[in-house]
Amino acid sequence: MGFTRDGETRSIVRDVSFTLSAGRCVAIVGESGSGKSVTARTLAGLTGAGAIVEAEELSLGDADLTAQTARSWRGIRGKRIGFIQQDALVSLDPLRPVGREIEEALRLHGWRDRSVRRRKAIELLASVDVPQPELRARQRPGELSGGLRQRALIASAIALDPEVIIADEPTTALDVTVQAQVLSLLEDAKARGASIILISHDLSVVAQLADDILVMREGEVVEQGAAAQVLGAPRHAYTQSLVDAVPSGHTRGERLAPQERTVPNLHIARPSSGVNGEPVLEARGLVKRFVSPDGRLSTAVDDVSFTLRRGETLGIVGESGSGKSTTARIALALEHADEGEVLLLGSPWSAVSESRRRPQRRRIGVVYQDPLSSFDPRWNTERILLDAIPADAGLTRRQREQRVIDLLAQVALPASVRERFPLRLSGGQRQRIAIARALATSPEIIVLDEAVSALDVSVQAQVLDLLVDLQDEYGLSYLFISHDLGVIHHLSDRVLVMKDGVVVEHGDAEQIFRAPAHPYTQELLRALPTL
Amino acid sequence: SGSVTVPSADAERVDGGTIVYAHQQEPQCLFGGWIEQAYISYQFLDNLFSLTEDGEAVPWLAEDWTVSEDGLTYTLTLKDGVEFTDGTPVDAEAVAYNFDYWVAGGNSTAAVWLGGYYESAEAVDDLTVAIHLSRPYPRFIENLTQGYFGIQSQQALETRTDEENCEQPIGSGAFVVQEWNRGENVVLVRNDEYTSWPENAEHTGPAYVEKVDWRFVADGVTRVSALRSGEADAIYDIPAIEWDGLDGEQYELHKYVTPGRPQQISFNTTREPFDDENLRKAFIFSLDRESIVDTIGHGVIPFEGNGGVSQATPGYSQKAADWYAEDIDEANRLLDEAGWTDRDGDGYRTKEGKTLEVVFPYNAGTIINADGASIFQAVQEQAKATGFKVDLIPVPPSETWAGTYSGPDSYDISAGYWTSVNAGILYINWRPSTEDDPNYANSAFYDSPELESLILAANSESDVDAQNALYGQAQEYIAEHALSFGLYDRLSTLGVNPRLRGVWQEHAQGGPTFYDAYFVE
Amino acid sequence: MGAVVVLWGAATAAFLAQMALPGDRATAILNIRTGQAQERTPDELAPIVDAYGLDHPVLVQYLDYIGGLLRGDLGTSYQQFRPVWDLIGEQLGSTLVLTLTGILLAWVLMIVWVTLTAGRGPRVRALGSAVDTVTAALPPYWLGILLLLFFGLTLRWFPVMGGSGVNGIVLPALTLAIPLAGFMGQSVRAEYERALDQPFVLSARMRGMGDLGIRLRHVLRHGSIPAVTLTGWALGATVSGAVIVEQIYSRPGIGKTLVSAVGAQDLPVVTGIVVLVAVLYVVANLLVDLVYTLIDPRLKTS
Amino acid sequence: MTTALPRKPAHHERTSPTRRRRRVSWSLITAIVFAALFALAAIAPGVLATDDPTAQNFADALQSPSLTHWFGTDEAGRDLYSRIVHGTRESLLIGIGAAGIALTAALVLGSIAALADRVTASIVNRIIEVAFAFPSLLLALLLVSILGPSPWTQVVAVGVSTAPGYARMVRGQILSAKNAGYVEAARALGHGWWRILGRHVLPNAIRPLVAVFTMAIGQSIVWASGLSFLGLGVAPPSSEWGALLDAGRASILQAPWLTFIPGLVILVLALTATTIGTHIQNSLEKGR
Ligand SMILES: Nc1ncnc2c1ncn2[C@@H]1O[C@H](COP(=O)(O)OP(=O)(O)OP(=O)(O)O)[C@@H](O)[C@H]1O
Ligand SMILES: Nc1ncnc2c1ncn2[C@@H]1O[C@H](COP(=O)(O)OP(=O)(O)OP(=O)(O)O)[C@@H](O)[C@H]1O
Ligand SMILES: [Mg+2]
Ligand SMILES: [Mg+2]
Repeated sequence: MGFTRDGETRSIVRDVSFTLSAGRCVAIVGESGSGKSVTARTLAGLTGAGAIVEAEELSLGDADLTAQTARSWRGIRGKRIGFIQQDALVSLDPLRPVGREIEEALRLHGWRDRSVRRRKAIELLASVDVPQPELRARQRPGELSGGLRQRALIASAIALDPEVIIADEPTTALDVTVQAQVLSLLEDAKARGASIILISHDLSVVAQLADDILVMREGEVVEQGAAAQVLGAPRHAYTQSLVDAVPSGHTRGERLAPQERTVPNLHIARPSSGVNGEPVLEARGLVKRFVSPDGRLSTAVDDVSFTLRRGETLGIVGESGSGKSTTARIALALEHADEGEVLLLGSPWSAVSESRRRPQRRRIGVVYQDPLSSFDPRWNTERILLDAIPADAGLTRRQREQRVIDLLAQVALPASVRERFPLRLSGGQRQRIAIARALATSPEIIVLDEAVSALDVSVQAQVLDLLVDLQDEYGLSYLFISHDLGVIHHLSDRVLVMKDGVVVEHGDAEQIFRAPAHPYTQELLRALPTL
Repeated sequence: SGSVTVPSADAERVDGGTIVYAHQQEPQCLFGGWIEQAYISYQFLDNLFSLTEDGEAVPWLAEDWTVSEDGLTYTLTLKDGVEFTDGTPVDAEAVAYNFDYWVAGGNSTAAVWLGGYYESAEAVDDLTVAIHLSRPYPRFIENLTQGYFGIQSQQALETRTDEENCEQPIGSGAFVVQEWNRGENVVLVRNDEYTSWPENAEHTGPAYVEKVDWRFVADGVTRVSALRSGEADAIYDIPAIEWDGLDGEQYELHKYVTPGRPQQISFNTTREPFDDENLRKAFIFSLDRESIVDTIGHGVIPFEGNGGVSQATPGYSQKAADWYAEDIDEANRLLDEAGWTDRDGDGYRTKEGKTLEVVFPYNAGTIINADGASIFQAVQEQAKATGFKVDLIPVPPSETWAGTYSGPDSYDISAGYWTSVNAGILYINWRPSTEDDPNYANSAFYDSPELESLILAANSESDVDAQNALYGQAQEYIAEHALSFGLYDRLSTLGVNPRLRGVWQEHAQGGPTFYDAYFVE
Repeated sequence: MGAVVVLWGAATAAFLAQMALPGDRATAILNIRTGQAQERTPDELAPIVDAYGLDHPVLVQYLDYIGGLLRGDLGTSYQQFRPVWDLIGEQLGSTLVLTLTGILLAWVLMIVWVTLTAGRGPRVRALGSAVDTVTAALPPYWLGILLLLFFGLTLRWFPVMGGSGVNGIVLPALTLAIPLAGFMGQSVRAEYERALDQPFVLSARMRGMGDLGIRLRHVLRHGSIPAVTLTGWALGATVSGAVIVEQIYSRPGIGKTLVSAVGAQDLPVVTGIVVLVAVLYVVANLLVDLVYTLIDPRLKTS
Repeated sequence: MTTALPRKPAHHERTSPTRRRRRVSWSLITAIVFAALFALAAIAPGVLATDDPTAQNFADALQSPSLTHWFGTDEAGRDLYSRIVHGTRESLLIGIGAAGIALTAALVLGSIAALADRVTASIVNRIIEVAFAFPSLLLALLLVSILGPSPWTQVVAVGVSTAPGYARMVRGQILSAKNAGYVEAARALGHGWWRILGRHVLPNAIRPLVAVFTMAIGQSIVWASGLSFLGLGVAPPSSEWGALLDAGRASILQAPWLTFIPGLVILVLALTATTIGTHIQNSLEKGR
């Protein structure tokens, strides 16, 4: 199939064939943009405007799906095919109670009686393990946690017991524990006889559920076969690289991406001291409280202390809302702590005035999860980077421009990127520019808040490799925040586990992952799917 | 749009019905000194006298009048048995009270007319009123025919609040104010007990129609459309451009040229440049007023050359009206002679570096309508040819009423009209304006005892022909000294659906009269 | 509290602005009563100055006025001799009916038009927003007269002289509604198209929902939020918008009253109307906040 | 086998970067041509219309549009086309000037309300609220009465009376720009507050106002015609479009072109401005 636009047709997905029988699960994996979602949408007849679909055969049971009209498709969607969309967190109408969304699926397929619908919706919520379903049904997505939202979406997709469930990235952006719950729900459905098409870029998720796997790359299926075979003994090099790119404890110290290591151009003096050098960032007893919407005071960060030493990586891991970002912002002195203090390179940092801090700011850089929003949309890459180069560096205009090129090279981007606007770049490229910006001030410390969470495995692999290289080269210290245990394990020297604002466990990475002391850490590790 | 259906000439009269009449402006009170107030109050207040088409005052509430030898006392005999609609009698006391009421501020325009003459009024007996004047005023009775002099119930005036008297004046007229929905209409209902029709009415007894729905429709296009759509049976003030069209469609059109001061332009004679008579003349010579008015007025608005009174006014002087015609050469000669010989880049004359500038404020949207504004622009453009730079300043209503642009320091020429039944208006407009006794109605601020005595002599002359001759002289004096010049006559126009008959314009001010009106099948 | 400040501020501003008007108030009162525009002698003016206390110091007049306001007394019209309350009360109804009908119609027009044209491919979208722009910039007089000539005179569906009758409201309300619909349409369209792009729309479709259902049940609600803001503004701007319409269709109303009161320097009426409009504005804002939370309950908390 | 599956709007599509490849936009080109014509008419009206805009020719009064008089003539036989061309400067002055004043005032007030310290901000906020609650028509009426009629008065009156609405908008924009991620990123880089304000907050807050500004141009002229309607227009013989629009009003039945054509010109200006404004805004928003 392909898309036509302005008269020219671009083929997006080619030659995809598979058969799915009842009670089985076929998974489609592949990196971002490889055509997974397009394939999934095509199966439900919603490829999009300007789409041309060619199929030798596309059928559901005995129905020929290629012969459906717009109207008859509407009878199939929701009833025979249930679809759990990518971007689950925004796939429910934020203005309507979730119960109504589930009822809507029923209403559209002939359930006329309102009270019956209502009862059924609550049953459905209960069936996907939503606690207090009557209450939840009346709440809007914004009032629900990510996991609950995901489950509500699933409830609406399986409301009419469809024969086929298509789940497009059902667990992306969910915490491990919630991810485990969602996967078990799908498992239940499968057990009840539904066929599942699971789409994910996360091989470990796929491993749990899939019977067969299709690996896609640039619209083509490069490998197809039984799950155990594809994951265990990948035949295609691409599949192999996908498997390799998954960070975990095993991959520590190894390169994730197949690319050659690029030795970045030097502009930072290599520090004399190596790993386990002197402390560069110290936090002592940080406390931060917020007024929550209902007027109560909630403690986002509760007595958090840590020390980051030169050349090491301190990982902070924890579930959503556990206070990771708040801690990072306090460390950056972008947020004022209610109690406690932060020392930067041994001198007071949080306690001094902003004007005293300002000259020091260049020594600590930051990379956010969502780099796009941290770039002024009006600026192109060059301007963003020029703006970050300290004015007192004593460089001429020409030199500054050269420096931009160097910085781009450091993060393995071509100089041609300068002219482009971040919006027009891929996620991986954007994240690299964010890192380049952090490097522009020649910092000693970089705070990375979920800096790779939005990237898919192969791009994530490149960025993680880059971070390791930079650290090796310049002895940078990272405060690395993530909810992804694999990434933390891959990168960190030491780890801080947070829950509800409190540090529940703190110590050497290897040791924590091997023998977690705290029950919460143990639970996290248990929920972690592995290949 | 085609023609309206015209009932045959002998069509039957139907009794009753409601006349929907679309008027332009809504007054703030239903009685007062503004002509719009006079128009409406004429429907429900009776005057003492009514004016005929020939300009003669005939009995209305008053049956007869006599004037004393010295011309200082008028004795009026009232009709017997007439009652106000509140049940009180229309007697001598009530009439005398009305005179005092007007002068005391109850009707400021009536007060202006009486000012300087009126002394007192007394009830001699039930039906006889004596009015004492300080000076002879031969046209006194005629003046009383204007709507400002409608007689109201004394009891109502004395016992009710200002608000009530404003909203629902009590008279003895053919109609009674039923309700006033401000911003929309005034509903007038027939006074079934009506006994006091004027002598020049076409029938006797109560009015034929039951109601008059007197609506306020500010927009001319809307009024014309309402007439065409049949929603309005009669409309006031037909835009000149629509006249021929409506005429062709068989609507009955009425046109009344208001007597009094026409729409004229007077020169501020107290400052440069128009303190110089020759410059005033030069300005008038620059203009081809007749073709301006004919073109912009579509032949409907009459040209008026006379700067004193309009052609509908008794005592009108055609000689004064014809005094000036366009004469560019003469204008240029006078200007050169006065030393305004240089021209600036835009072609305006200058003298010693000063531009020949003429400030001309006009009251946009209130006194001067769109046609008026176009005419002034044409004047501006023609005056430009001889080198006058006329600055037209549209004055917003709030400033207009506050008199901002009416003092001697604020303009060079100004425009305006003033309705009146006779040339007596000359006195109001030309009584000298002096430091001690300013007369701001004298918009030329011209101080001439000669002119004043001419007008005063005319005012006091009881012989009509002699009086007219004197008024004529006064007008010629104004023309000769180029104090003001006429442009066009103020019109009061009506458009009536042919199935409504018997509507006429009263002759004092041209307002519609519905007393005789009736519908035909 | 904020509302009180707004009311006080508006009242004070109105008072001061009136004081700043050039020309003499007493002269204006007298001139309007006679239909003349000229200067007046002190003798002529004395009774009026006396009656309304125009010779008091400005501060005293101001305090009198504010004191009256606090007692709920807006004063008496110089021209109509009536309490300003009565005068406004009488005119307000018709203006409110006009504006509310106008706003309602504007919503209907806007919703229909945006639903028909938003997110439909480049041609239709361009047409849609061009129509928005054009209607938003339509001179009200033009539009009013056109509607009047077409629907009133040619088709005779509605009366030419609307007055305050029931079917007289349609054309005036349309005259207000069409530009407002265009104005709202411009901002709603953007929001609407943004909402059409949201993933939840796709999931509704995946449930088997048709296009119209999605537009009306899901997207519209998201798209309407900017229109609610504009509606609050439109309610407050009632007076300004209504005046031309009131003139053309010869309707009573507060707009006409205000214009003539300004012309007549009828200070109590002008200030009274300003206070009233400020009240309207405050109420409109409260309503808007309420409607916001109805449409988007998330806003309740923030 | 080719089957046409139901065509539905593609949702990835509009947000995907590939979408915005340059295409010749005819509407933009048309808009630019008109803008150039308007500019020419404003700068050198004599080039487009050689006739004297105030020259009257009574014999030619009220001619409907023809080859000699493209837009017809008015009641004094003045050529409407010349009048419109020569009225461009004043009209644009009113349109752009009023929109400019409105937005400048809005920017100043709005930024203070969004950026100043608590007390100042709340005072300014109240001022904006009061001004917003004050009927804009009255504001315009009073201003024209106080300042006297002239194009500049119109500019001020229309500008000032429409400013409060925009001020609220600016405040909202600045508040949201202030909380944007790039502002924090700039802080983290150690940039000073004023630099951030000047380089990030204001430019980004103003960006969405471009379209508003261009829309305000047309609206201002329509507003000015409303003032003419109330007898508060510019002084004759100016042929400012709002005044023309109003002057033709009385003869709309007999000489419809006198009000239609000026109205049309105002609409074209509004469309031109909006088209260009939307384009500028889009290109600012999306980068190149
Ligand atoms: N409606 C459309 N029109 C044109 N191109 C499209 C459309 N939808 C998707 N594409 C393109 O098709 C390609 C495959 O997109 P798809 O969404 O299937 O990727 P994916 O494998 O799901 O990636 P991800 O992991 O990021 O979700 C992408 O290059 C995308 O830009
Ligand atoms: N500005 C704020 N105002 C009020 N509450 C806040 C604010 N910032 C954070 N919080 C609250 O503090 C808690 C911790 O938030 P934080 O962003 O630090 O979590 P996190 O661990 O980074 O989560 P995530 O993984 O979702 O990013 C949350 O409950 C959040 O709602
Ligand atoms: Mg996808
Ligand atoms: Mg976070």
